[in-house]
Parts: sequence; C-alpha cells; structure tokens
Amino acid sequence: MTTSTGKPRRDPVGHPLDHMAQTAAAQDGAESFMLPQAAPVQLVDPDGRHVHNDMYPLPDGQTLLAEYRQLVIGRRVNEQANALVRQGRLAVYPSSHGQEACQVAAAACLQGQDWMFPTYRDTVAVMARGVDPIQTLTLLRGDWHSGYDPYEHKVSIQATPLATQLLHAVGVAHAAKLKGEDTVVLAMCGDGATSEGDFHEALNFAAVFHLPVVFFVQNNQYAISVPLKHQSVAPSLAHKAIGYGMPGERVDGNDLAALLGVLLKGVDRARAGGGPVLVEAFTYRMQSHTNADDATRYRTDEEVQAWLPRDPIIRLRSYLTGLHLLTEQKEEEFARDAETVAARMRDGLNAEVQVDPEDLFRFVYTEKTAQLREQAAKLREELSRETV
Amino acid sequence: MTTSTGKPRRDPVGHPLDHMAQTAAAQDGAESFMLPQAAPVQLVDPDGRHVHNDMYPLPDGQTLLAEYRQLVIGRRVNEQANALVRQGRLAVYPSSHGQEACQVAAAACLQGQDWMFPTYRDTVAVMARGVDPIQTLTLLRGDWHSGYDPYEHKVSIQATPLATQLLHAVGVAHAAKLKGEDTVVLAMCGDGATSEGDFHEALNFAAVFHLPVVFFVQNNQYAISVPLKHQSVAPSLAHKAIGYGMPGERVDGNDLAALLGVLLKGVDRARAGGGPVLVEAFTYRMQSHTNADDATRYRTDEEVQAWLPRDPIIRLRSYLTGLHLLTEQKEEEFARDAETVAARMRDGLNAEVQVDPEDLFRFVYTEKTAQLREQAAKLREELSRETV
Amino acid sequence: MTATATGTTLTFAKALNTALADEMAADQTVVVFGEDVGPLGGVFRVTDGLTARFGEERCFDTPLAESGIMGMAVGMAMNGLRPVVEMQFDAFAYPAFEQVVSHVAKMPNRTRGKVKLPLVIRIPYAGGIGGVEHHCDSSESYYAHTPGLTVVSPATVPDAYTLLREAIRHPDPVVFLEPKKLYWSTEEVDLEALRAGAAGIGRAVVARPGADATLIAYGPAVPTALRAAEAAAAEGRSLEVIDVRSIVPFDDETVCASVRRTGRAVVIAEAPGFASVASEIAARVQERCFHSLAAPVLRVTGFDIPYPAPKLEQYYLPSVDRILDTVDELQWEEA
Amino acid sequence: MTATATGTTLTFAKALNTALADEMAADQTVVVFGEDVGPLGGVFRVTDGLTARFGEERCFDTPLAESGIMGMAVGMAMNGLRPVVEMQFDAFAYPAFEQVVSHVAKMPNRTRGKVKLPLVIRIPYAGGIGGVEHHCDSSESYYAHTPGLTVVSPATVPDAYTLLREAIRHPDPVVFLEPKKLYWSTEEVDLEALRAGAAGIGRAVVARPGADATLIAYGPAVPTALRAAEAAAAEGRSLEVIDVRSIVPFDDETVCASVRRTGRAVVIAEAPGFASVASEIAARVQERCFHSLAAPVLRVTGFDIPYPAPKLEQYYLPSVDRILDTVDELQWEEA
Ligand SMILES: Cc1ncc(C[n+]2csc(CCOP(=O)(O)OP(=O)(O)O)c2C)c(N)n1
Ligand SMILES: Cc1ncc(C[n+]2csc(CCOP(=O)(O)OP(=O)(O)O)c2C)c(N)n1
Ligand SMILES: [Mg+2]
Ligand SMILES: [Mg+2]
Repeated sequence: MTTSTGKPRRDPVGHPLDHMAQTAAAQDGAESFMLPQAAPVQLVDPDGRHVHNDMYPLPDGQTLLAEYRQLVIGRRVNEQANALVRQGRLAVYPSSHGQEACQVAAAACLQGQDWMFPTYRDTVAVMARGVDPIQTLTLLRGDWHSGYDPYEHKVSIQATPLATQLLHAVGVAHAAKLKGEDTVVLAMCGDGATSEGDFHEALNFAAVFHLPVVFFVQNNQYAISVPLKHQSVAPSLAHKAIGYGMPGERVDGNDLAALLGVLLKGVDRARAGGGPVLVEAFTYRMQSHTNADDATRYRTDEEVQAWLPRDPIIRLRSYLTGLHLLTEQKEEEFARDAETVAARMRDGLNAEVQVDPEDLFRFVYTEKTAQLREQAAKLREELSRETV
Repeated sequence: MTTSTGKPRRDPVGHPLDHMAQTAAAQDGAESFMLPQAAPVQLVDPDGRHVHNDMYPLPDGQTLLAEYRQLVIGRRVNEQANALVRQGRLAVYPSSHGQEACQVAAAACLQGQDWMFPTYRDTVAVMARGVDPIQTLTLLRGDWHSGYDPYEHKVSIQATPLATQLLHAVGVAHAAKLKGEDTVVLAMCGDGATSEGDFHEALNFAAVFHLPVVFFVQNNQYAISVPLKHQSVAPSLAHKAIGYGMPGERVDGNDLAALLGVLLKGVDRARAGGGPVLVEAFTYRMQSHTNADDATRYRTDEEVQAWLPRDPIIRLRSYLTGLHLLTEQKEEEFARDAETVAARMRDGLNAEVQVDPEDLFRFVYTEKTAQLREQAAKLREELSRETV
Repeated sequence: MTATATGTTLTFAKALNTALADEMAADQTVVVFGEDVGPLGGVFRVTDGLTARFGEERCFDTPLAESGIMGMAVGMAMNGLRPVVEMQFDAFAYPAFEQVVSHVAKMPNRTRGKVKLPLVIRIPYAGGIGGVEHHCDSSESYYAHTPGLTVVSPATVPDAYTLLREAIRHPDPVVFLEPKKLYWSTEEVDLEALRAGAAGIGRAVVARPGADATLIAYGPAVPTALRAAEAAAAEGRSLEVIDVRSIVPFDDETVCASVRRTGRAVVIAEAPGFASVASEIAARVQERCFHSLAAPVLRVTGFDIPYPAPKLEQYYLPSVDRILDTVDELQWEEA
Repeated sequence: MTATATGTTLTFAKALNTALADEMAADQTVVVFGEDVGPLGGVFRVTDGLTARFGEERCFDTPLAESGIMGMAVGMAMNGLRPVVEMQFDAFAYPAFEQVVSHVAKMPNRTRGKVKLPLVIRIPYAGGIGGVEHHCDSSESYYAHTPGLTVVSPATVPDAYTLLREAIRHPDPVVFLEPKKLYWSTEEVDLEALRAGAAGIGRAVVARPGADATLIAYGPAVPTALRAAEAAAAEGRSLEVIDVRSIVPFDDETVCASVRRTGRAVVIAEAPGFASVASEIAARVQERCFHSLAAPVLRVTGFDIPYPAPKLEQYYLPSVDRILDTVDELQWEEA
C-alpha cells in the first residue's frame, strides 16, 4: 500500500482561530467554484444547434457519432425489455426511456480501470459498459439476484436499496487511493435517492477523504409518483455539493454532448487528484416507474408530451445530420446493430432457464455451515421424494 | 386540524421545462439569500467592543444583562457538575464549559409555547429553559433514562443517539403546523452530528414541508477526538443549508449578543411562516468530551489556551461593565444566584436515591403484557426471598 | 367492493384501506404518510383515495427517506397526532432501524410514560409474490425482539380491518405487518359487525380446531397451515391451526391450551428460522408444556439464507408438503 | 502487559489490541477505521497505538456516520482490502443496519460468491458497566437472525486474541461482539502458543465440565455461568458450562453432546429473551435432545424491557442466584 498517493489527510491541526478567519476569507472563492453554473450546461439544444459554453468545448463529431450509435442501441434495449415484460419473460423493467443520453454518457466517460455503480434503472448504462445483456437481465428475469461478475467489467451490482451503493462506490475509491490505483468511480443515483441519509454520508466521506468519485444524479423529476418539488426545495440538487466542499454542476440530461463534457471533466479532475464532484443531470422519465406502475395517477399526459421534443436522440440526430456525419447509411447500420442486441435479448430470454435449488445454499458463506448443510440435505431429500 | 395554516404543499405541477428555466433564473437570488455571511456574525468582540452589523442590531443592555446572569449560572452549573462527578455523585458529565453563550441563547430565543430539542451536552440550556436541575441530572446520576416531563417546559429528552432528535423536532413542528399552533422548534446538535444521515433527512424534511424549525449546530471543533476538518471540508457547516433550500448563517458562538441576534431572527422568521433556518455557532469545547475522555491525546494545550481570551463570559462582562450596567453589586448578586443553583444541585445529588425495581416493567407499555407481568412477578419473588 | 345480502366482498388490501379511512374519519388526529402514499395511493393501493377524501395534510408523500419518516412520526406523536406510516417494502424499513429501536420502542419507557407514541408502522411484508431481492424479507423477528414494540400480523380479511383499526387506537407503537401475498385475497365480511367487533391485539385464535397436533402460524404462513390441515384431514389426521395474530404481546394461554390438549406442535413461519419468532414460540411452548409433549416442538421455517430470487422461492417457502412431512416426524409411533 | 516465565498478563482489551496489531503486521490489506479509533485509540483503547505504528492510512478516524462507515467498508472489501470497523457502542451500530442486512450479509450470495466481503464489524457490546442508555444493548440476536453473517463473541482473554485474528482472516463478514464488562479483565496467556493456536469460529468449548446439568452461555454471560457452577459445586451439584463462542455458525455437536449426557439445560444470555439467540438455543436443544431431557430447556435472560438505567441494571442482568434458582426448577425430584 503506497502512502505516496494523494495529499496527506492529517496535516498538523492549525490554530482554530486562524481556521475561522481563513474559512471566511476563502469562502468567496470556494462559493463560485463549488456552486453550479446558473443554468444547466447545454452544448446542443433541442433543435440540434451547438450552444457555446466557455467551460465545456463540444466533443468532436466522431466521438458524438459513436455515442449516438449507443443511444440508438439504448433506446432499442428499453423497447425490447418492455416487450419482454409484456410477454412475461421479464418480471418487471424500470425503463430509462428518455434518459438514454445519461446512460450512454455514464459508460462513455469511464476508462477500463474505472468502476461504475449503477441502480436498477441503469440497465442501458451497464450494457453500454460491456456487460452481457442476458447476464444484465438475470435479476429482472428472476433466476438470481445479480447475473454478472462485477469484476469482469468493473460494474457493481444494480443496487435496489436507494443510495446505499454510493457508499460502496466511496469504499472502492478509497481502497483504490490507498493502493495507489489510477481508478475513478462513477456513483449513480436518482433524484429521489438524494433524500436518503446514505447520499449525505457518501458525499461527505468522499469529500473528507478526497476520493476520486463522480456522483452522477439523474434527476428525472420523479421518484415513482413523487415529483421533485416534494423531494427538495433547494435551488438545484447540485447545490448540495458545496455543503460537502465539492463542486456541483448541472447539465441538460437530454444532451449527450453536454453530459460527455461535464462528466469527462469530472472524471479527469478526480483522476488528477482533484477530489469528488456532484453532477446533476436534468432529464425526464418518459415512462412509468416500472411496468407495475401507473403514471397517469400522478402526472398529466401534457407534461409528458412537453418533453417529447427534448428527446436525446432527436437532437443529436439533427446535429450530426447537419454536420453530414450521420448519413442514412449510418442510421441503417446503427439500427441493425440495435436489432442485433435486441435479438440477443429475445433469444436469451426466450430460452428456458434451469435453476438449481442447491444454489440456495451455495453462496451464503464461503463454506457451508453445518446448519446449511443440514438444510440443504433436507431440501434435497424432499425434492428426490417428489420426483420419485 | 386546520387546513388554513401555511401555504398549500401541493399546488398543481407546473410545466417541467418552466421549472428548469425558473430555477436557473431564481438561482442567483437564492444563493445570496441562503449562503451564510462571509464571516461569522459577531456583535461584541473578545475585548467587549460592539461590532457593527447591518443585518443584526445589538440587543438592548437590559436583555444582555439578564442573559449575562444566565451565563454566570451556566458556568457554575458546569463546574458543579464536574465536581459531582469527582465525588462520584454523577457517573459522567459532558460539560459545555466555553459554550455557555450558546446554551443560554438557546433558551433565551424561545417563547413558552416553543419546543427545545437538546443533546446530552445541553444541560445548561435545559436548566436555563426552566427544567429542575435535579430532574435534569437524573440521566447522568443513573436512576432513570430521563428525569423530567418533556411537556412541562416543552423540552424533549436530552438525546444520546446523534442527530436522531432533529427528526423528532421536525415532527413536533410538523404537527404544530398541521394543528395551527404558533410553535417554533429549536433543534440542537453538534458539529459531529452533522455527518449523520438523520441530520440530512431532518433538514430536508423541514425545508420541503416548510416547517418552523431552527437548526442550531454548536460547532465546538471536536466530535470526541475528531477535529472538524476530518468531519467536513465544506467552507462552513452553514453552507449545507442551501442544499436544502434554506438560509444558513454562521455566528460567533462565544458572543451571546450575536447568538441572540441570529437565533431570534431565525425564530421570528420561522414563526412568521418563513420556514426553517440553519445556524452554525463557531465555538470551542474547552474541556474533555466527558470526564471519561482524555483530550491531551488529540489536542495541544496551546490550542486550548488560545481560546481562553475568547471566553463568552469575559467579553460580555467587559461590554456590560463598559456600559455601567454591570456593577460590582450585580456581579455579587449573580454569583449568589449561581451559588443557589449549585447548592441545589449538591443537596439534591447528595441525597440517596431510592430506585424501585418494579419500575423496570412499569412504563414499557401502557398496560403490562402478560409476559412482563410474569417477569415482574418473578423478580418480585426473587427480591422477597433475598430480604427474608 | 361488492355488496351481498350478508356482507361485502373485500380484498385484504381494501379491508386495510377501509380501516384507515374509517379511523381517519373517526379521529382527526390520525395522519398517514410515507413514500407514494398520496396521489398514487401506495404501491399496493392501501392508501388509495385517502388524500382525495381527507386532504393532503392528512395523507401525504414525504421525501424519500425512511429514517426521516420514522423520526418525524415520533415527533408528531409527541405532539398529539397519531401517525400511520408506510414503509414501502420490508427491507426498506431498515434505514429506519435506529429510530425504531432507539426511540419508537424506548421513548415511552424513557420518559416514565410521559411521552406516549401512539403510532403505527405499516410494513408490506414477506414473500411469495415473486418479488426481487429486498422486497420479500420477513423482518418480524427484529421487531419482536425489541422491547417496547407491539407486533401484529393479520392473516384474514376481517383481521386486516379489525387489527389495523385497533393498532391505530392503541396507546403504544405498533409494527403492523401486512403479508404481501394476501393483499389480493378476498373474503366476504360483515363490515358493520367488524366495526362493532372485538379486540385482537394480544390474542391468538384457533383458526381450525383439531385434536392430534397443533400448527402454530402467523401472517402469510396461516393460509399454508390451513391448507396443510385440510390435506392432513383427508389422510385422517386432525390438526389444530392457531393463528397467532399478535406476536407481541404473545398469547401463551391460547397456544399452550391447544398444545397441552394435542401433545404435539409444529411452528410455521416464513422467516429464516435461526433466532426468530419461530424459535421463541418453540422455546416457550416446550418450557410451558413439556410434560404434555409427546415429541419435540418442531419448526417449519425459511432456510437460513437470504430470500431467494423469484424462480427459487418455491423451494424456500414453507409448503404444505414440508409441513406435513414435519408433522410426520412428531414420533407418532410412540403416541 | 507484564511478562512472567510462562506467559504474559493481558487485559481483554489489550488482547484485542494485540490481535489487531499482529494481523495488521501480517497482512498489508487490513485497515482499521471508525469513530475515534485513530489518535485517541478508541473509547476503549482497543485500537491504541495502531495509527502511530501503521500510519494514518491503515488506522484512521471517519466522519461521524455509522452507515457511512459500514457502506465504505463494503466497497473497500470489494476492492481488495480487509476492513475492520469499530461501531463505538452497540446501539450506535443501528444506523448501519440497512448496510449490514441488505449488503454486508447479502453481497457474496447475491453475486454467487464473486464478491467476497472479508470484513469485521467490531462492536463493544452488552451491559454491566453502569453505562447510560444506548451504551449497553445486547444486539446479537439481530445479527444472528440475519443469514450471511458470522457472529462470534469471546468470553476469555485468549479467545479475544484468537477469535479476532481468525475473524480478520475469515473470508466472510464477521460481527465481532466484545463484551464491554470484560475489557478490563485480565488473564495470563502464552501469546506464542496463541499465535500458533487453533480455530474458534464454529466451535463451542466446554468451559467447565460437569455431570448434572448444562449451562449454555456466551460472551458476557460466560463468567456469570462459571460462577454459578462454582457455587452449585459447593452445594453438591455438578454443572457443565458451555461457552458457545460462535453464535453463527452454531456448534450443535458440542452443545447437544453435553445436554444428552446431563439431561438438563439452562441457556443464559443478557439480551431480552423474546425471539433471541437464547430462544434459538432452547428451541434447537429440545428439537435435537428431546428424549434425553429430564426437564424443559429453561432460559435465564434479560427481561423483555429496554436496558435499564445504571442503578437498576443489577436487577436486570442474569445473576448467579437467578441461574441457580432456574437450575433448581429443572425438576430434580423426578430425576
Ligand atoms: C431504501 C429504499 N427505499 C425505498 C425503495 C423503493 N423505491 C424503489 S425506486 C423508488 C424511487 C426512486 O426514485 P429516484 O431515486 O428518483 O430514481 P428513479 O426511479 O427515478 O430512477 C423507490 C421509492 C427502495 N428501493 N429503497
Ligand atoms: C449514532 C451515534 N453514534 C455515536 C455516538 C457516540 N458519541 C457520543 S458523542 C459523540 C461525538 C459527538 O460530537 P458532536 O456532534 O460534535 O457533539 P459534541 O459532543 O461536540 O457536543 C459520539 C461519537 C452516539 N452518541 N450516537
Ligand atoms: Mg427519479
Ligand atoms: Mg462537537
């Protein structure tokens, strides 16, 4: 374990009166640095026009084209998963329809050695990072709690208990720092999850230990049925950052270019030892919370319709078409790629899964306890009697 | 339950795009309003001179004189309690020596119908609010978990599990609002407690429900052995306020005049329906965490000495003496009053307490369960055999 | 809700909803809050229509924070209200654990009864609905082990109504466990009779009389126990089924009277068996009925493993077969 | 630490401290953190000197947030470290309950063993030290009921050393319960022998052999049980004392072998008895040893009340007298 990485945490305790004065003096600088820009960062507007921003240059066209392909695939994944729910192949699916730009950017901003900590809604991001679609969907198909090996692509489990994963992300980053690894961790959650105590504790730990974590909040305006204004009355969720001593930034969550700009800057900063940041993406959950939910109970169709023109795919398509980078041929190619993934999902999920009841006992402990050996034997005997 | 109080929580959901724009527009105003002043508010400096502040006029001399008396009593209470620990009459005492201005101001800013939610360290504040000294010390003497009736003076139990009481404070305020009561709630905690998830949830609930709560953090630079800089790297703890959409303010916690100014303003604002505020008092824990602690293990004597000239009593004495409001005669009178309280503490705690083992079962449920009746009977029988 | 001459056919969820509405109408101080309990009516629709009928100050959504919900409920109860909070799912009550154990359970005792906390913690609870992880935990043992809490779980539609109304009126905090898999079960009930009906907290009931052995169950395990008894009857064995209903306080009298009569007992519960409510029942029955027992008190419980994924839960849950197998182990040859 | 020819006299706390230091020296991946464990050395001084010796990156203070500590430990373990965290007191581990139950206990199973969590949760635990509220909870039943956790509690100075080292090396998460009232107890130990010594997790030991009845205890109750056995011996009754040591996994073999031999058993634990580890032990002993039992398995536990204030704890805690009274109830006249 190297002690050379990062600045030492424990410098000698300064004179507390100095601290009082210093803090007051340093405050103005800190404020402008840590508070988000006045409006969410936008680099491509809904009509596909570039919006100039002093701090964030527009990513180059080829990069955007490659990520546009991921957007198209992401949308198709959401559609296919919804269809598989209707066919009874998936128990439930929390769709990221409308949030695909966030999903794609989350995967795109990371390097191979970095870690992603996704939630149940981040299926598209998980797949975009390279995890096998079928393994990703195991959880929702219902044969096991998590279907992929988190170490293979450095993607943690898709967390269900809200905000809890943010602390795991902090821990992975902390271990990476102590071991001298060049790892950045992307910690993802929704707007609702920012109300949980674990959100608070995670941001504070990351800031105090000066860890390479990018907190990425997809503010899709709803936590199931609860709109943002009943979740928080802060000027924005990014305004929480200064309370931990880290910068906060808002970004148009339907603008893939802006997301890439802001997230990459956060990742670079973290990798360079600059500590954590909080990024709030302003976006919208176009569909119900899951297929089990009925969004008409709590929001109007007009509200949803108003977001249609802001669709992340439309605007990037306009922009790239305007640049003549996106051709009809490319569009067809991307659609085919998306179809390939969808087909893989269909085939994989249409195949019957075999579950092994012995698995119930196999992974609870590294070595089965005497009690579990007994219980497993009992079940085995029971099942053998049944099949007789 | 009136529905007329307060503004309705659920106005119709606005257009989300409007919201995005609005928030950005409103942000600048919000920031200057919610961020703390550049330096902690100070109205009387360590040398006893008035410091002018545009927002906070100096409280009048008679008020300050009356509260100075409370300071003197508070200091005496701390000393007496420490002595009682040495004599084995109290098991332990977390002293507020050095923080007496915060303690006195906490009681002074509230009206009779208001509620105080103190911690284990806020004994002086609890007594200043009118709770009987002996009843206050029952917890630390060890005969019951809490010795006073919280309803008598509207002082909740002195909470031990950190930050948990802040949520109770929010609940009392919420009920008061729903019932149309004219009640403000003072929710107290230390710097360390701001790291707990419950702190976050309490501030957010208070803000979202727009409740009359004044959060009062006594930042005494330490959580047991852990200095503030390992607790938070925010510009100040008051900078957390904006992340909840409430104003934050820093105040010199050794300046009783400034504390009264800032807290009273917060209480008035809350009472007028202005919602919650967060006040951070910058102060210092002059003694060990409790008598069981050994502060020399984690801080230097020089550091402690440097705070001596900032003592809250000294500076108010200088100021009031300068005004000729505080005379030698008054000083003697206050010292006598303090001695009376100390004597009451000594006498009360020197008297042997009788505990009743039956009390173990008496208050767990409103009506004893069959199980507890059995267990109580068993204990009774056991004890009767012993005394035979 | 369909009305017949004798009564009304209600789902379990609707019975709970009716109890909430009736009690809110009867008592102005009852407030309902939690996640998605307002306009949505709760993810199981148990609070459906309450905001519309009683206003958003009586039934409302909170920010997404369970400790916050619980801690705020403590304060509201301190200040004269009767909060009924919903934890969205069993495992999502864990963030509130400190508030429950250190305050909800202890505040009245701590203050020598000066502060009462008449609040209800509703928890959609246990498995059998093919839910993903964290949505199926049987968490009753955590609460039952915590002195100061009252813990109940209805297993029938009438009890859903009666126990919930009683829980809201109860002077002490009640953990109210609603077996999720029963939400959509229906029964014909006479609401007027129920409204006038008798108390349930602290009392177990004989759900099915029998002579040869006693099955002791609560919540989601009760219907399974009843089906097992039905099946056993067909094989000529008469099983008595006790519906515990009230885990704390526990009704030793009813349970022990039955076991003393039958001489044999099996405890059935979905939760992992180790250090559980089922352990407690087995322990106390053998303590109290030792000389009436022809065999040890046995248990049919969940295995000591995390709740399994949907496709495996059938192997985990106490089943009729597993209960009957266990009854067979009660050393009948010696009887 | 005083050295003699045969060994070293250590306090229980120093034995724990030595185990931490030895394991940190042996394994670079071991990190220690929590509240006040750094320069202060922990409120019980169990981590004394570790920061000085191993640096502030191996032993450090965190912000004051238990869920944060636990959640960060999960992540650190995921990324190759072996965190040993301290919860300052038993009741202050409750804010971390969700992390413990929903992740620490379930992560390895959830990932089919891909993610291992070799971490230790040290908890200064239980009462008997005249502590105020929240500083004396016996919380083992919450953890023991949670599948996926390993739960141990040492009752002797050698076990404090051996079990803690083993816990740190254990591949799965261990809840390590340190009876506070034993911290200052001393024993002469041969550290070299201990360092070479045998495993304890999963194994109970006969702490005192006896013939007439078995006392089954763990953690803080073990010394009390031993004193009871001593007193009983003076009255001519020979009691065997089992120190459970490992609550999960539980050593059925050692416990049942003893009870089958003596025919009588009393379980002793400080925690409230209802739905507790003591219930479990009573339940499983009667399940497994029914035909060897001359009397029901009885329990001496804390009452089902919140832990009392210091001046009342003497009435609450299992005492020698209460144990002997209970042994007297084991129907000796029929034997
Ligand atoms: C601790 C916890 N409480 C409650 C839930 C139930 N729940 C699942 S998703 C959800 C809403 C989350 O909203 P948000 O964080 O905005 O994410 P989104 O679903 O919008 O992506 C709730 C309440 C949970 N999973 N975990
Ligand atoms: C939830 C919880 N965790 C840990 C503790 C143990 N503890 C008691 S006081 C304290 C330090 C608190 O520091 P701070 O909030 O700054 O208050 P202060 O003691 O300085 O007044 C700690 C860690 C506790 N009481 N509650
Ligand atoms: Mg959302
Ligand atoms: Mg402090």
